[in-house]
Amino acid sequence: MTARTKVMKKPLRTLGDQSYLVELVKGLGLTLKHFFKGTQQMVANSYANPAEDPFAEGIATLEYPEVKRAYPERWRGVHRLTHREDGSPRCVACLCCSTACPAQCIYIKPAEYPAGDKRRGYERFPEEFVIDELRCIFCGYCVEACPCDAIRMDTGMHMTALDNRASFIFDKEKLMSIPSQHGEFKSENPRHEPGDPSHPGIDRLRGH
Amino acid sequence: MADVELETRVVGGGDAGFVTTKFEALLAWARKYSLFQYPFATACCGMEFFAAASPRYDIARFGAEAPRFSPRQADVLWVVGTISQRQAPVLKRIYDQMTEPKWVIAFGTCASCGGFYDNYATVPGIDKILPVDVMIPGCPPRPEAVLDGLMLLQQKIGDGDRTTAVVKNTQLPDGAEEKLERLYNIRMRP
Amino acid sequence: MEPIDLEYDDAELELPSEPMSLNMGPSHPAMHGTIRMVLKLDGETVKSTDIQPGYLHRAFEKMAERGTWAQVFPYTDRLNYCSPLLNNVGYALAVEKLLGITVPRMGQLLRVVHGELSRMADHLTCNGAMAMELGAFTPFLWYLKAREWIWECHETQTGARMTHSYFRIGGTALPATDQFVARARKTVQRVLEVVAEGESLLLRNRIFLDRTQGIGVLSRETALAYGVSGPMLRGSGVDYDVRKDKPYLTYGEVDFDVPIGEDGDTFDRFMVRSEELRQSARIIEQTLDLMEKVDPRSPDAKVSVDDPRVMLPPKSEVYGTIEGTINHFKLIMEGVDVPAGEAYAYTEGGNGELGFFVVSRGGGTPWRVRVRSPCFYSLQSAKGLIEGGMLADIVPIFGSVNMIGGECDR
Amino acid sequence: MPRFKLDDRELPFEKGDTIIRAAHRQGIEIPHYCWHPGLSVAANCRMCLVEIEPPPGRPAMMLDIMHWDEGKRDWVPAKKPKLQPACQQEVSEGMVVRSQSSTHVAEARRSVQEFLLVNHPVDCPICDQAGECKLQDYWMSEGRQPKRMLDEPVHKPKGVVFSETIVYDAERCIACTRCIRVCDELAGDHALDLRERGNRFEVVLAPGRKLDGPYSLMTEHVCPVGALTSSHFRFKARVWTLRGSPGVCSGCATGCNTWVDADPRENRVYRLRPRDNEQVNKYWMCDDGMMTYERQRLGRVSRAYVGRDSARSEAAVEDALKRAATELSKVPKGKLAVVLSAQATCEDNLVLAELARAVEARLYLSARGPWQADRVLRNADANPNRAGAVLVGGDKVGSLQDLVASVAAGDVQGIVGIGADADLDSATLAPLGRVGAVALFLSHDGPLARFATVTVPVCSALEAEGHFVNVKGLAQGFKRAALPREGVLPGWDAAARVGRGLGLELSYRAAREVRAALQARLQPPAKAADTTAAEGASGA
Amino acid sequence: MLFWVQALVKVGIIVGILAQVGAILLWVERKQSAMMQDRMGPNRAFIPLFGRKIRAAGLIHSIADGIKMVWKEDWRPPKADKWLYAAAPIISIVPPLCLFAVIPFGPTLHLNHLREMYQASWTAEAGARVVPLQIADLDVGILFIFAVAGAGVIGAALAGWSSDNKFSLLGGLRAASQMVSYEVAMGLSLVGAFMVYQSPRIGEMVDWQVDHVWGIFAQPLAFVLFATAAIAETKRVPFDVPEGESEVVAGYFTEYSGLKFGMFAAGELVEVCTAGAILTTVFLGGWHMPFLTQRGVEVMISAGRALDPEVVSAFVAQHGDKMVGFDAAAELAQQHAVTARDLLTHCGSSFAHLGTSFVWHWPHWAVVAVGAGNFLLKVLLLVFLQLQIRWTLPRFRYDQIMKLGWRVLLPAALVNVLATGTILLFLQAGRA
Amino acid sequence: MARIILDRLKERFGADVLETSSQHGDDVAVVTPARWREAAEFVRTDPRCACDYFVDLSAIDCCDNGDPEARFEVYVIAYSVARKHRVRLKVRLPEDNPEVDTLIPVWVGANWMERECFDMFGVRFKGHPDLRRILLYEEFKGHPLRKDYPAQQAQPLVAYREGTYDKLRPFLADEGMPLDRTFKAAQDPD
Repeated sequence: MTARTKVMKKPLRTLGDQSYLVELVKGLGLTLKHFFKGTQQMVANSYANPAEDPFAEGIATLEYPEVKRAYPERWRGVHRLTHREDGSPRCVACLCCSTACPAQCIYIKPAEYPAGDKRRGYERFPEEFVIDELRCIFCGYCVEACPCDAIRMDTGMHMTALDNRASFIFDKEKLMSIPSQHGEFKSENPRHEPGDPSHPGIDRLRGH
Repeated sequence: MADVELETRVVGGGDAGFVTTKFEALLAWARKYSLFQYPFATACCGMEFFAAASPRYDIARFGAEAPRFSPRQADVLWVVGTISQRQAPVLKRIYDQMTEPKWVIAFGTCASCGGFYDNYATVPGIDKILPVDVMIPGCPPRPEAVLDGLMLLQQKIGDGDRTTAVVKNTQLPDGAEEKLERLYNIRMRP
Repeated sequence: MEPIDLEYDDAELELPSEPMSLNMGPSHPAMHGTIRMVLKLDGETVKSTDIQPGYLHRAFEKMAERGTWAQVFPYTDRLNYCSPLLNNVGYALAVEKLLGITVPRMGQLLRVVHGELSRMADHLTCNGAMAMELGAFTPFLWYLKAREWIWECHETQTGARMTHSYFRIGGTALPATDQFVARARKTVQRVLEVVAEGESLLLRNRIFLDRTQGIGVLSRETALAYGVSGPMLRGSGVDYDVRKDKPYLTYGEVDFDVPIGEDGDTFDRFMVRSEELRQSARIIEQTLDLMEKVDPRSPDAKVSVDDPRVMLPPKSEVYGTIEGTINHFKLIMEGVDVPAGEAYAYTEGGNGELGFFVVSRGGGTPWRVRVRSPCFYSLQSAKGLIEGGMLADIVPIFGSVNMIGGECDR
Repeated sequence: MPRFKLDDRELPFEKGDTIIRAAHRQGIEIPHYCWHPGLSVAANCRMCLVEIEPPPGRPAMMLDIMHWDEGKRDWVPAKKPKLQPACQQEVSEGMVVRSQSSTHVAEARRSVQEFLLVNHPVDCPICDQAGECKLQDYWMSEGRQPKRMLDEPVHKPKGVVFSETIVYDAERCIACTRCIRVCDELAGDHALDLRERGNRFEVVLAPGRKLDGPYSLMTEHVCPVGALTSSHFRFKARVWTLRGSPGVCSGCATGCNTWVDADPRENRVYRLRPRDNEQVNKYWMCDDGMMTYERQRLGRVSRAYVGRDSARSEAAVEDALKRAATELSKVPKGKLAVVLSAQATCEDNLVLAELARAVEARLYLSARGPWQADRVLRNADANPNRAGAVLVGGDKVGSLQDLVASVAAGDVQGIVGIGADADLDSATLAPLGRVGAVALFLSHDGPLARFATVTVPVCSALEAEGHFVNVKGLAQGFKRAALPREGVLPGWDAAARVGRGLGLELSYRAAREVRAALQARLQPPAKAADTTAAEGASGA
Repeated sequence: MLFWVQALVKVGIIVGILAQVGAILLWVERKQSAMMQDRMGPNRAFIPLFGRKIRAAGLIHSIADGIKMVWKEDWRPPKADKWLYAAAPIISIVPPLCLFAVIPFGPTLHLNHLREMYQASWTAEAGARVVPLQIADLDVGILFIFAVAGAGVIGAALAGWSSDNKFSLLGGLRAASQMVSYEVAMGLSLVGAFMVYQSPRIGEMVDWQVDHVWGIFAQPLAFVLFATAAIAETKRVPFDVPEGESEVVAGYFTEYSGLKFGMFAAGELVEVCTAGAILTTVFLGGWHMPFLTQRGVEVMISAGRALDPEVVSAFVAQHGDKMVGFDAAAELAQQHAVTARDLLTHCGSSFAHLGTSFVWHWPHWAVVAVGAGNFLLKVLLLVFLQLQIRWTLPRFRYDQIMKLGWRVLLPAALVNVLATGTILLFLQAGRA
Repeated sequence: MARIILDRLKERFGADVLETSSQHGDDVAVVTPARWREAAEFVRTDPRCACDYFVDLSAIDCCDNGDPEARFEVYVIAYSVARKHRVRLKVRLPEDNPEVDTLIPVWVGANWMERECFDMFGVRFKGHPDLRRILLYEEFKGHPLRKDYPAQQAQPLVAYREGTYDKLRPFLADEGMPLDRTFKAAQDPD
């Protein structure tokens, strides 16, 4: 162990410090260095793209609308709803996400599949699935709470600014139309559903 | 959602309804590239507001760098962060002190709708107390979204129109744009 | 540098004048938007002041009583929004204290690294903002650039730039990514370079020295009685640092110094923060070494406790097995069942002793979550620092107090 | 009282109690699936196994088992005590029972839990029971063991329709047979039975039958897992977002105690459940009673109206109240009739009765007509509070028939009343149309509503709090489950306001004042029993 | 008549340039600070022209600023004094503009010989059409500068007072006291310069510097003092306490909006420019550029041979400290094999390079143009420096500014006067 | 380690120390309201306690214990920088007129904490020089951290604008999720 405490001594003021000028010149030297570096890069149009090299010296500006930074894999962006094989929502309206949501920005109206649907009686689905993206705080709790891998925030899109509060209400269709950062819509949930071909099926007479 | 009406805002000093002249267009052009801002920064979003002004994102590129802490000289009021009930009169007063033309950007979830602070202390969205032109979602919004919001405001100023608008989403993978446009059901601007 | 008016007591020569009362804030640029000061001025000298916080009261403590224990994390992020992960850690430790669980080693190391990165961001913001409010805009923007690196480092790891909600009761939400260690090292190194650059514009600059040295002197005894903590207390010469005095997580294993100031003036507070930046960098370097030493197959390499009562099961189990699903549902529906009791856990936050006093009556909802927010205490002591000084001194003093609205007003 | 020992606690018991019942009486729960306090013992789930220490001097009954030794990494012979089902074992004086404190018991429960979940589908997201499912509760408190069997589970029929209201999912079923016993013992109708054994078991309907009868919803209620679900509640809400408030069923004069489960966010009632009360309904309710919340939603009056028939128009509540006072004040003394309601709470009736007393009006009582009764719970009187209305009104309460007669005789020129129910047909009621001033406080539409010249909306039984006195004379209080619409007043409040408009001294301004006045009026045996406190005993 | 035409043209040129100064400096400041701070700065405003987007590296933003500001709502506090409130911004922008009236921004123009090489004798030519590149060469030029610059304070003080706002009042007070204080230091720091130049006429000051040496070398201390005071006069960081945002919001112009605010802002930038111009004129030789003579560029490359001290003494005795003609000097160097350095040491002249000469004669108009351009360049350099300082330093505290003004600059200026006087006395004594 | 404080307190105050405990390593002593200040003074000045560092002061609403005489628990935490131990002192106050001595003479830092405690819980501190609200505004009625104060009951200072959005469909209720996840009786609403 080295010294436990370290007293931060006040620097001794030299005559140079007291006269303002020396430090002014030094400071100017530093800022001029930055200035010339920046100017040279701007004129030569040779500055590094921070999306590629964030630690580069000189101009560090990401010229946003033209240059974009791919968001990290884990970054939590706009929500999406994953699809099943047949394109219906993976969500079964269990309401876990809306329960876990601290902002209560998720509204789900669960419903049963209509008569004649192969999933009737087995599964439910969200008749309405609405997220108020304005109210959302992007904490990711809904994704964590989803037991079906139905809701995800890996779209790599940030929610854009709008000028109407109603436009932030994303309904089921909109949420389902948004792909992941890699353009996918599928879910990783391997669950066999009673209606799916992969399901072993039931046959009371045949037994199991 | 019949009760959702768009906010009206005054462009060009309030003489709405006359023909847009070249002069008006010039004025709108000038205004959109010279947005002096009053940052009413109260909370966490202030950090991202700094970040948007930081070298990395540099809001100055849009000509909106100059913070004027006197509301008289500011064009756009950034309400950055949670507005508590106690703060509301202050905000209202600042807004009233601003000179025309003026715009308001609600920065972040709290300012836009109260966010997850739906409690006794917080105003559930500043549109409860003053007209808002642009709302930037996110808690806090990342600087890209802030710039989106600013560009949206510039578009609105430039067009002088009051319809719903959406900034073209810039983070979409190829090919998804038309789909989004169709599904957003909102006119995408050129 | 004492105010010129006070040096010569020639008040009787001047015309008697009424003190001017001035409202500073809450929308005043130096007040961070959330503080109002009612000042009584005699010329430029502050005769008395009434500091009124509360403009950012967001009912944190009330909101915490509403959801589950886990749902408090997003709120803690927004307490001290300069260093959200330190708040996360503080709250997690408090609940873990109630639960009587200890996080596996990798989880602890991650908490330390992220916490210290957060602290660096916090101090960068504080020192930068203080310089900015003194008119030095350039170092502030350089610091912001550096902070951006830290945030991006966080972002790849936690999924958000500043409101991470990354830690959980019993561990972290996700393990570290592969590139994290290298990225963190690079980040720390570059940040220190920028800090050195920024400080070279300030630390020997007489204007800056005159503005900060001897301004806002907080004596050791006053600081203690006010409950001031963190860099501000250390600036006053008290070597109280929770990380040293009661090492939590893995702070006992790493080697770092506690910087303390000489007189307790604004400059000392600036210097303490600036040195803490470097000490944080040391801690991070050492902790990253420790992380690399952890055998990835040993139980130490886990980031979360292996207790279904506390941690959500892995997603694969949730999708595939009823046991995992039940576990998941119980934790989502009802939250972590924290046994009745109360505990006060304290950590070294960005601004000092960040204490969470949690009371459970059993069940998944907190009965009371009290946060001992260091700013509130620091701000209280600011009254004494401001009075008698000049109007302009409020700016550096207030900057060095580092009042963070979310934490102060909760 | 004899005592026994459970987990180091001395507990009293009554003779003939089983361990689980003795513990249940003391509010201690021993984990169980198949046992239900109101049903016979089946002892087939094996969840309630407990360890009973042998009496002094007797050797313990031990079983030889093979035990996995982690050190040797092999199975070794071991012994463990023979555990007894607590639901079947009678308690005896001085018996020492170990439940939570026994590792053997814990292991047994863990094994039972694992066994029950071996074939359980991954259905929590879909299952309506999630949140009040015993499988979930006990996994968390007793099991906490990840799955070891990784084979594809046995698949069985799902979504089997037992009746219009009951849907059965065989995969979720744990064969506790509670539903079968409910049918047998409560409804007296052996409509259900168990078929097959082992992991192929299944609950089936008797051939050609439907699960009908007035107590079919009870099968769903007693199901400890999500095997039986009711189509009324199915997929509508999640139980953990609901808040239960203690209520009293307004379906008939039995006054079954209920839990009213409402979502406070939407301010909507989703279901009623029976609330245990040994004196009244034990653990049960009838289907119609459980569906009264639907009735409360239909025909709801939520706005004030002024005028009658074609002249009717919407008005503000305040204006309607004023109008009522003006109209009624023109009625000559003695010509006013006050109509109490057997559907309204004692509080509402009390204030109305006091109003009547103050203006010397005659009292009448409106009520619903009789319905199908049975010998289990259902009473022939379909009104929850006839006894209460009579109690607060005194002996001279006339029937609606009397009112029609008085109107026909010209003795009545003004009516003020609560509720629109009537047990008479519309032709008989027609003379009421001659009365010029009829002020009605309505929560729901009904036969009387069309005679009103002033309609004031008041709280329904789910929105108000008050007391019902059941047919046995037991006054039972209940709490508010949902908030009324803006402007909708409690009935007593509306009555009191109109009374004050008439210049009377009806000083009731807070619910607690009315309640205090009511308490004074309730004589034994109708003294209000605070049954709402019986909160903990609902989960059986 | 010619005089008036000349004056009008010159005023037109100056005002025409200065009118753009606000916008241009705004852009310079934005872009420069951006470069210092590792960012891009404004660059997104554009004018569509021939299907292309003309961005002019962000200069367009300044135009937008100007246009917007003019049509921004003009607001007056209800309790404000109407006339004073309106007058204040005008008062604060006019003086820095007026100051340019006495600044010579180029060598004198001889209209008759525009296309020829300049000959010294032409000055004596009768009826010569001469245009001095200076609007008014007042006898009391430098005093005019003090007087007019001092008027600027009134604007700030009035604005602060008439705004009916406590922050404005504080700002106005600060501005008034600060500017008045620095006026004193500024004035005194120039006294030394007068003594050296022996004239208060600005034109003559420049001539002296052209003849001898730049003022910065003759009066280095005065240069520093005057520069400091001039920056303080502009009320910018580190001297921006009258409008320090973190202290008094926007200071004395807190309540101003629209065009009036624009006038304050522009006034400030014009002041920066003015300060640069005065500094250039008084200390940096005005339009003068090394090696630029009236005939063009003449450069001597040293022969590098040693010079006998006696020869040099003789040379000095012959020529005094007057300008050494190139030819004579070259001849001398060849004769005696002197080095330029030695000659310089002894002559104290700036042009006495000896050796091979490089002479490039220009027509007169080119010389004048280069001179004027040179002046502009120097001003811009100084402006650049001021901006650089503004973005490098933190802000003083109000009392520290006063202390610096009264206790450092003022005594230093006095010392400078004393020292200059003493040295001059000695020199004169030596010469006599 | 800090048992010493509890021992010293018991030694000094005897029966006035109602209860001591050391749950989770936090040492807690409950003292009677009458000797609250004295106990704090003792903890600070006693050389073997020497808790010179003021850590925290707040309250807990214990409305669930059913005892109106002990509804509020006010606690103070003190720490000794030299001896590195800390203690939590508690005092129980009745529902009607909860009042206790101020601790400002002991630790000057208690000033704002007591104001906050008054603001949030309505606990009054005898001898406090400036017992005003601190986080909320003077116009606010009630004490929000009491369990019976509804979290959503806002008391706006600025009138909301006409025609602004309420919570949008289908987000019907502003109240939020239920207080507790298990079934519990609704609060008595009168």
